[in-house]
Amino acid sequence: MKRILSVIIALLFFFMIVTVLNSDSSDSMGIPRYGEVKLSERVSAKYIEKSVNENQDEIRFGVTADAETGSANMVTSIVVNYRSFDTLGEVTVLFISATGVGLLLGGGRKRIGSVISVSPVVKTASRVIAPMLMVLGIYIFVHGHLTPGGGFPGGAIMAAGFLLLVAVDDEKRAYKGLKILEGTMGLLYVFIGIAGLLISGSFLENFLPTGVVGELFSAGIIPVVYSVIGLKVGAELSGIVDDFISEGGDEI
Amino acid sequence: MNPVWLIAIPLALAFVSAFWRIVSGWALIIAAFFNAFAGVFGVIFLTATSFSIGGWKAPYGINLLVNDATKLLLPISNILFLFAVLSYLRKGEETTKYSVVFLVALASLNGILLTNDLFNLFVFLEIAGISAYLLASTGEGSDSKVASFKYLMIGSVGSLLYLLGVAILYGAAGTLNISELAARVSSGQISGDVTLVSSLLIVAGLGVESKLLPFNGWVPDVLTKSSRVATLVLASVYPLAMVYAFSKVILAVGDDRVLNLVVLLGIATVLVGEVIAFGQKSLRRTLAYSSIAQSGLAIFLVGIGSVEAVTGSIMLLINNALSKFMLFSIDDQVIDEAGRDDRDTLYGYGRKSPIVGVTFVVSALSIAGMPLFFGFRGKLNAISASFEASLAVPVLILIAAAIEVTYYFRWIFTFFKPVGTVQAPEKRILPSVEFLAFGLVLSTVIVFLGVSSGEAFTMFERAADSLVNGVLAIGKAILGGM
Amino acid sequence: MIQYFSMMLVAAGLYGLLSQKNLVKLIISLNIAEIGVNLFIVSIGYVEGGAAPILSSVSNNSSLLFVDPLPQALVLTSIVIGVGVTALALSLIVSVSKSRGTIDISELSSGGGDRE
Amino acid sequence: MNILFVLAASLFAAPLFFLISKWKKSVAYIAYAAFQVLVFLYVFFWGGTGASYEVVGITSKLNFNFSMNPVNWFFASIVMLIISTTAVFLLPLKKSPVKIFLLSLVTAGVLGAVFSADFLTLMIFWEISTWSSLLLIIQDKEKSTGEAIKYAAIAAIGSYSMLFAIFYMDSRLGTVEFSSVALKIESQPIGVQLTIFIALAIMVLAKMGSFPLHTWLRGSHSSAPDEFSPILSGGLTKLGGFLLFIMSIVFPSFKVFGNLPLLNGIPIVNYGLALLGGISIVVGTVMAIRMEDAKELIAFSTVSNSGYIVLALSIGGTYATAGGMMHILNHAMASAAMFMAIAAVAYMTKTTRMHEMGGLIVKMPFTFAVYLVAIISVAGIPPTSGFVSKWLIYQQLVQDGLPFLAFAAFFGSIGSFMYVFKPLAGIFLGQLKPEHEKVREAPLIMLAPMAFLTLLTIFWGVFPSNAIRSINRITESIGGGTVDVTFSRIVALTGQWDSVLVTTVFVIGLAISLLIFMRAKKARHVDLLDNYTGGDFLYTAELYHFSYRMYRPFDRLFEKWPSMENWLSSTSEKIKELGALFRAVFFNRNPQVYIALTVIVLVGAFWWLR
Repeated sequence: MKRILSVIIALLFFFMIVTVLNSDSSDSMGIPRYGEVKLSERVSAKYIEKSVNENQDEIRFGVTADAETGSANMVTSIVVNYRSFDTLGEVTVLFISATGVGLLLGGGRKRIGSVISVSPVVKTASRVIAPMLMVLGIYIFVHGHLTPGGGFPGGAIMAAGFLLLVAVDDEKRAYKGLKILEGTMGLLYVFIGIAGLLISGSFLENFLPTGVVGELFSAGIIPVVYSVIGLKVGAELSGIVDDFISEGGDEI
Repeated sequence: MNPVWLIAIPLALAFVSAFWRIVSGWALIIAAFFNAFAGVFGVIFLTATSFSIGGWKAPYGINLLVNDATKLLLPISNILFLFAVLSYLRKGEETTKYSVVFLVALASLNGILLTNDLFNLFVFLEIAGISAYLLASTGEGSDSKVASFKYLMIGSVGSLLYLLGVAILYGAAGTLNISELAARVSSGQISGDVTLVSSLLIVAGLGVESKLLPFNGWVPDVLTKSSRVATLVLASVYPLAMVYAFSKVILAVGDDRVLNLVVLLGIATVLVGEVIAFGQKSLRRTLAYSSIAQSGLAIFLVGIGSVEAVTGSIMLLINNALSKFMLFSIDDQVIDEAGRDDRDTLYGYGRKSPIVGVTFVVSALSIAGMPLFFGFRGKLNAISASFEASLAVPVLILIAAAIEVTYYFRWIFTFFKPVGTVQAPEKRILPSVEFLAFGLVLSTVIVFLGVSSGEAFTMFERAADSLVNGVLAIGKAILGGM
Repeated sequence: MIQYFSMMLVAAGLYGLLSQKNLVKLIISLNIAEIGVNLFIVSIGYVEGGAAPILSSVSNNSSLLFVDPLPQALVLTSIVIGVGVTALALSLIVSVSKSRGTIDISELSSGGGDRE
Repeated sequence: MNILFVLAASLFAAPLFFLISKWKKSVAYIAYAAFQVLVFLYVFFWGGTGASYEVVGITSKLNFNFSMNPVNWFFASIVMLIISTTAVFLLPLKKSPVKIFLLSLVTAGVLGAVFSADFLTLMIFWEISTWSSLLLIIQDKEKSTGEAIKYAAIAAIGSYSMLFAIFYMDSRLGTVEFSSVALKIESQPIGVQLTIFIALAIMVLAKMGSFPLHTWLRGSHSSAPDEFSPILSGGLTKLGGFLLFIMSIVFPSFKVFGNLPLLNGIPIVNYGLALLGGISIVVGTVMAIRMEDAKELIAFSTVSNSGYIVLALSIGGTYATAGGMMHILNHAMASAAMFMAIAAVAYMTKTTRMHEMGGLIVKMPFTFAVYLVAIISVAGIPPTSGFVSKWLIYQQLVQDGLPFLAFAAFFGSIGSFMYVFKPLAGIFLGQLKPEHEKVREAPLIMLAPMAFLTLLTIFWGVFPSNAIRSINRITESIGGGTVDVTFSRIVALTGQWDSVLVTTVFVIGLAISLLIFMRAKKARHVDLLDNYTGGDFLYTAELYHFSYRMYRPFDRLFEKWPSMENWLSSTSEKIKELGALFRAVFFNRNPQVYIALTVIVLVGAFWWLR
C-alpha cells in the first residue's frame, strides 16, 4: 500500500513537470525544448562574450588581453568571478557540514580499523600513488581557468589521495594541520573578497591584471581563488573522511 | 558602509575559530557585536540600494539589495542574534563548541536578508539550513538527533524543490536576478505554466523554513527537543529571515494564482497551529505551535499582497521575533529553575519572580494582540487587509485569534495564580542578569511600538512598499536599461 | 528526452524517499533526486551543436556557438552543497544508530517523536 | 484642558502610581482616589461640551476620534461615578502596587472608550480595560484563574467579533465613525447591515454578560478582588450599554431594518436581540435565586439587569430608550453599592458565603441601610430610581404590545424580590454568629462612598425628572423622542407617575410602621443552634441556617433546566480534540508523511490552479 501510494505520488510529480515542459509557449517564454535554447535571451550571452561591464569585441584565445575576466574556461569565469559570492557560500556549506560532522562524530583519537587485511604491495603502491594524486589535484585547480576542472574537483582528487592512504593504513590519521589549512584558506578567500572591496570597490572584485586569455598567469584573482578553494576542499573532505573513521576516545 | 561586511566578518571569524578553538567564543561575541552595531548604524543611513558583488552590474552579477524592508529587519535580527549569543555564552557548559555554527548562521541569515539573486538565496538558505540542522541536534539525548534528521530530510527535499523551481524559472527567463525576474513575470513575458509550477515549487521550498503548513512537520520536534539556546535563534531570528525571504521571492516572482494558495495555506497554518497550541500542557510546546501559527499569519498576508497586508505581515513578523525571544527565554528560566515547564510547575511563578512574570505578560499580550502592545498594531493591519480577500478570511483569522488569546491568557493566569494566599509569600527567584537586560529592552520596545503614534509606523509601510513595488521597480529599470 | 529522463530520476528519488525505511536508503534516494535536478539544470543550458564553453586552441573564438555556461556553474555549486548535506546526514545517522541502535525510520519515529 | 489631556494623564498615571506605591502604598492609593474624583468632577461638569477631537495614530488611514457629546457625557459620568466612589471605598483595603497599576489602566481604558467617536477607538480602549481587568481579577483568590479564563474567552469572542464588524464597516463604508456610519449604513445591502449589527451585538452581549454569553459573570465577579467587583459590574459592563445605545439608536436600527418583517411593529432583528435580553432576565433571575454566595448572586442579578438594558434599548421607542438609559444609571449605582456593601462585610468578616453570616444588622447598620436601598432599587420599588426605569420600560412594552418580553420583565421584577431578600436575610437579619461578635461597622471612608451612592439612588427616585431631562437632552440631540416630565411627574401614554406624591405617602407609611414597631413588644433572642432539648448534636451547622438553600422548593423547579454554564468548557474540549486530530495528521512522527503531504499539496495545487 505504502509503495503503491509512493509510486502514485512520484508519478503525479513527474507528470506535473512533464506537463510544464510540454506546455505550448509560442507566444511567451516557456522552458525551451531540449537543445533549442536561445542564448541571446539569457544573461549567459554576456558571460561568453565577457562584456558584462563594457562591450568587448570578440574574444580570441591567446590574443585578447585585459578582458574584464581573463579566464578561458567560461564556467570558471562564472564560478569564481561573475558569481563568486555563490562559491563563497558553497565553500561555507562544505565548511559548516565538515564542522558539523566533526561535532557530531567527535574528533576522537582512536580510529576504526579496516576489516580486511591489506597486502604490503597495495600499501606500498598506495603510498606512491597518493602523492601523485595530490599533485594531480593541484594541477587541476591551478589550471582551473584554462581547462575543465577547478578547485572542487582538484580538492576532491586530493582528498581521494588521503582516502587511499587511510584505507590501506590502519594507523593513518589526519594531521591537525588540516584544520588550520581549512580555516586559513577560508579566511584567505574572505580576505581576497575584502581586498577587492577595499582596492576596487566591491566585494570579491578582481584587483589583479587579467592578462591574456589562455595563459597560465592570467585571469586575475581566479587562479588564486581556485587554489584557495582547492586546498580548502581537499582539507575539508579529508577532514570529513577522518571524522567518519574516528571511534571516540580522547579528543585530539 | 557596504552591507557585505555583515556577511564577511562573521564568516571570516568562523574560519578563524574553526582551527583556533580558544578564541571561538570571543570571535562569536565580536562578530555578534559588530553585526549588531553595523546592522543599526551602518545600514540605516545608507542611501544606495544596490551593492554589487565582484563589480558586475545588476542582472549579471549577484547584488545585495538594501531597501526599506532590509533596513528595518537587519538591525532587529542582528540585535536579537546578539542577545541570543550573549545568553548562549553565559550558559557556561560547552561554551564554545558550537560557536562556529552560530557564526555561520549569522552570516547566512544576513545573506538571506540582503541578497537579490534567486540562486544565491538558495546557497544562503542551504547554509542557514545546515546550521539549523546542527543547532537542532544540540539537545540532550538522541531525541534531538532524530528531530534534526527529520528536519534535514524535509529541509533537503524543500531545497531540492526550490532549486528545481529556480532552474525552471531560469530556463524560461534566462536570468536569476529577483528584480529582473519580477519585471519579466509581471509583464507577462513568461508562460503561465512555467510561473505557476516554479512558484509552486518555490513556495514548497521556502515554506519548509518559513513553517508553512504542510511543509512544517519538523517544527514542534526541533523547537522542543533542541538545546534551549538553539531554540532562541531558531524561534526568533530564523523566522524573521525566512519569512522575509519568502515574501520577497513570492511577491516578486510568484504567480497570482499561487498567491491564492499562499492565502489558503497560511490560514490553514494559523488555524491548525492555534488549535493544537490550545491543547498543549507544556509551555514550550505551546510556544512551538504558536510560532507556527504566527508564521502562518505573516504568510497569508503576503498572499493577499497589498501594501497594507505586507505592512501587517512585517509588523507581525517583528512582533513575533521580539516576543518569542522573550517567551522562549522565560521558558529557559523556568526549566533552569524547576526542571519542567508544565502548568503545575508554573503555578504562581510570576509571583515568585515578578520580573519574569511581567515580561511574560508583556510578550504574551503582544503576541495575543492586545492594545498598548506592538502586536495589536500588526493585528489591526492584518485584519483590515484580510478584507481584501474573501470574507471568510477575516472570520477564520479572528476565530484563530480568539483561540490564541484564550490560551495565552491561560498561561498568564497560570503564572499569576495566587497560590497559598494565607501563608507568607515564597522566596523571590531572581532571573539571570542577561535576562533582566534583554527582557527590559525588548519589553520597552514592544510597549513603545505599541503606544507610539501612527507617524512612527510609516517605516513599516515604506518597508512593505519596498517589497511590493520596490523590487519590481528595480527590475523594470534593469529591463529598460538592457 | 534528457529532461524527461532527469525528471524520472527525480520521481524515482521521490519514490524512494516515500517508500524506504532505512535511513541510509533515504539519503541515497535524496541523492538520486538531487542528481535528477542537477541533470535537469544542465539540460536547460544545452544548445544544439554547441561546444563546451571553454576557449581553447580548437574553439578559440567567443563568437562560436557554445552551450550555456551558467547552468553548469550552478550545478557545480549544487553538487557541492549536496555533498555537504549528505555528509552531515550520514554523520547524523551514525550518531542516531549509536544511541538508538536502529536506523529504521518507523522504529525511530515510534520511539521518539512528538510526545506529550 | 480637554479630554485628550485627561486621557493621556490617566494613561501615564498608571506607571506613576505604580512607582509611587513601590515607595509608599498609602500615598499612591490616596493619589489614585483623588485623581479618580478629579476626573469624575471634570467629566461631570465639563464633559458635555460637544467638542470633538481627532488624533492621528492607529494605522495609516484610521485615527483616534473622541467627542464630548451628551451621549459620551452621560456614560462617562456614570462610569466615572462608580470608579471614583470605588476608588475612595477601597482605601482601607489591602494595597498592592500591581493592583493600583491595573486599576489606573482600567480608568484610562474606560475613559477612552466612553469618549470615543468611532468604533475602533471604542474597541481599542475597551480592550485595554478588558485585559487590565482580567489581570486584576486574578490578583486575590486562588480559584479566580479558572474563572477568569472564561471571561478571557468570552471577551475574546466579543472583541474579535467587534473587530470584524469594524473592519467590515471600514471596507464597505470607508469609515468607522459613529456619525458617518449612521449616515452611510442605510444605503448598504441588507446582508452587510445585518452582519455588522449581529457582530456588534455579540460584543454587547459578551461584555454586558447577557444570555448566551453570560457564563463568565458568575465566576469573574465572585472571584475578583472585593474592591474591584463594583467597578467590574457597575462600570465595565455598562460599556456594553454604550455600544448598544450607539448601535441601536444612533445607528438607526429601526429605519435600517424597517424593510424586514415586523413583529408587533418591531423589526425582527431588534426583536431577536430583545428576546435574548428577555431570556437573560429570566435566566439571571432564576440562577441568582439559586446562588449561595452573595457575590455570585449579585453577578447573576447583573445578568438579569443587563437583560433589561438590552431589551429596552433594542425595542427602542421613546419610553424604552429613556428607561434603558435610566436603568443603566440605576443598575450601575445599585450593583456598585451592593458589591461595596458585600465587600465591606467581607472586609470585616472575611467571608462572602451567606450561611456563614447573619444578624450583622446590629453590628453594621449603615452597611445594612446601603444594601437595603440598593436592593430596593434593583427590585424596582419606589421611592428609588430603580422603579422609574422599570416603569418606563413597562410603558413601552405595554404600548407596543409585546407579551413575551413583558412577561420576562415582570418575571425578573418579581424574581428579584426573591433573590435580593436572600442576602438581606442571610447576612444582615437573623442571628449573629458567635464568631462575629467582635465585628464592627465598616470604617467611615468605606461608608462615605456607599452613602453617597445610596443618596443618589433615593434622590433620582424622588426626583426622576432631573435624570430624565438629561436623557431627553441626549435623545433630542440624536433626533429621538422625549418623555414629558414636570418637576414631580412623568407622563406616559398609559398613565403618569408622580414620584413626589408617592414618596410623601411612602414616608407617611414608614412613619406609621415605625410607630407600630416602637409600640410593639420587643422580640426575645434565642440562639439558633440551641437544641439542648432536642437531644442531638449538630455536626453540619450550616444546614440549619435558615438562609442556606432558602428557596429550595423554587430551586427544584428549575433543576432540570439545561445549563448554559458548561458550553464554554465543552467547546474547549472540542478544540483540544480537534488539535489532537490535526497533530496526528500534520505533525506525524514520520518525516515521510511530511514529504508525501508536501508533494501532494504541490501536485494538487498545480492541477487546481492551472
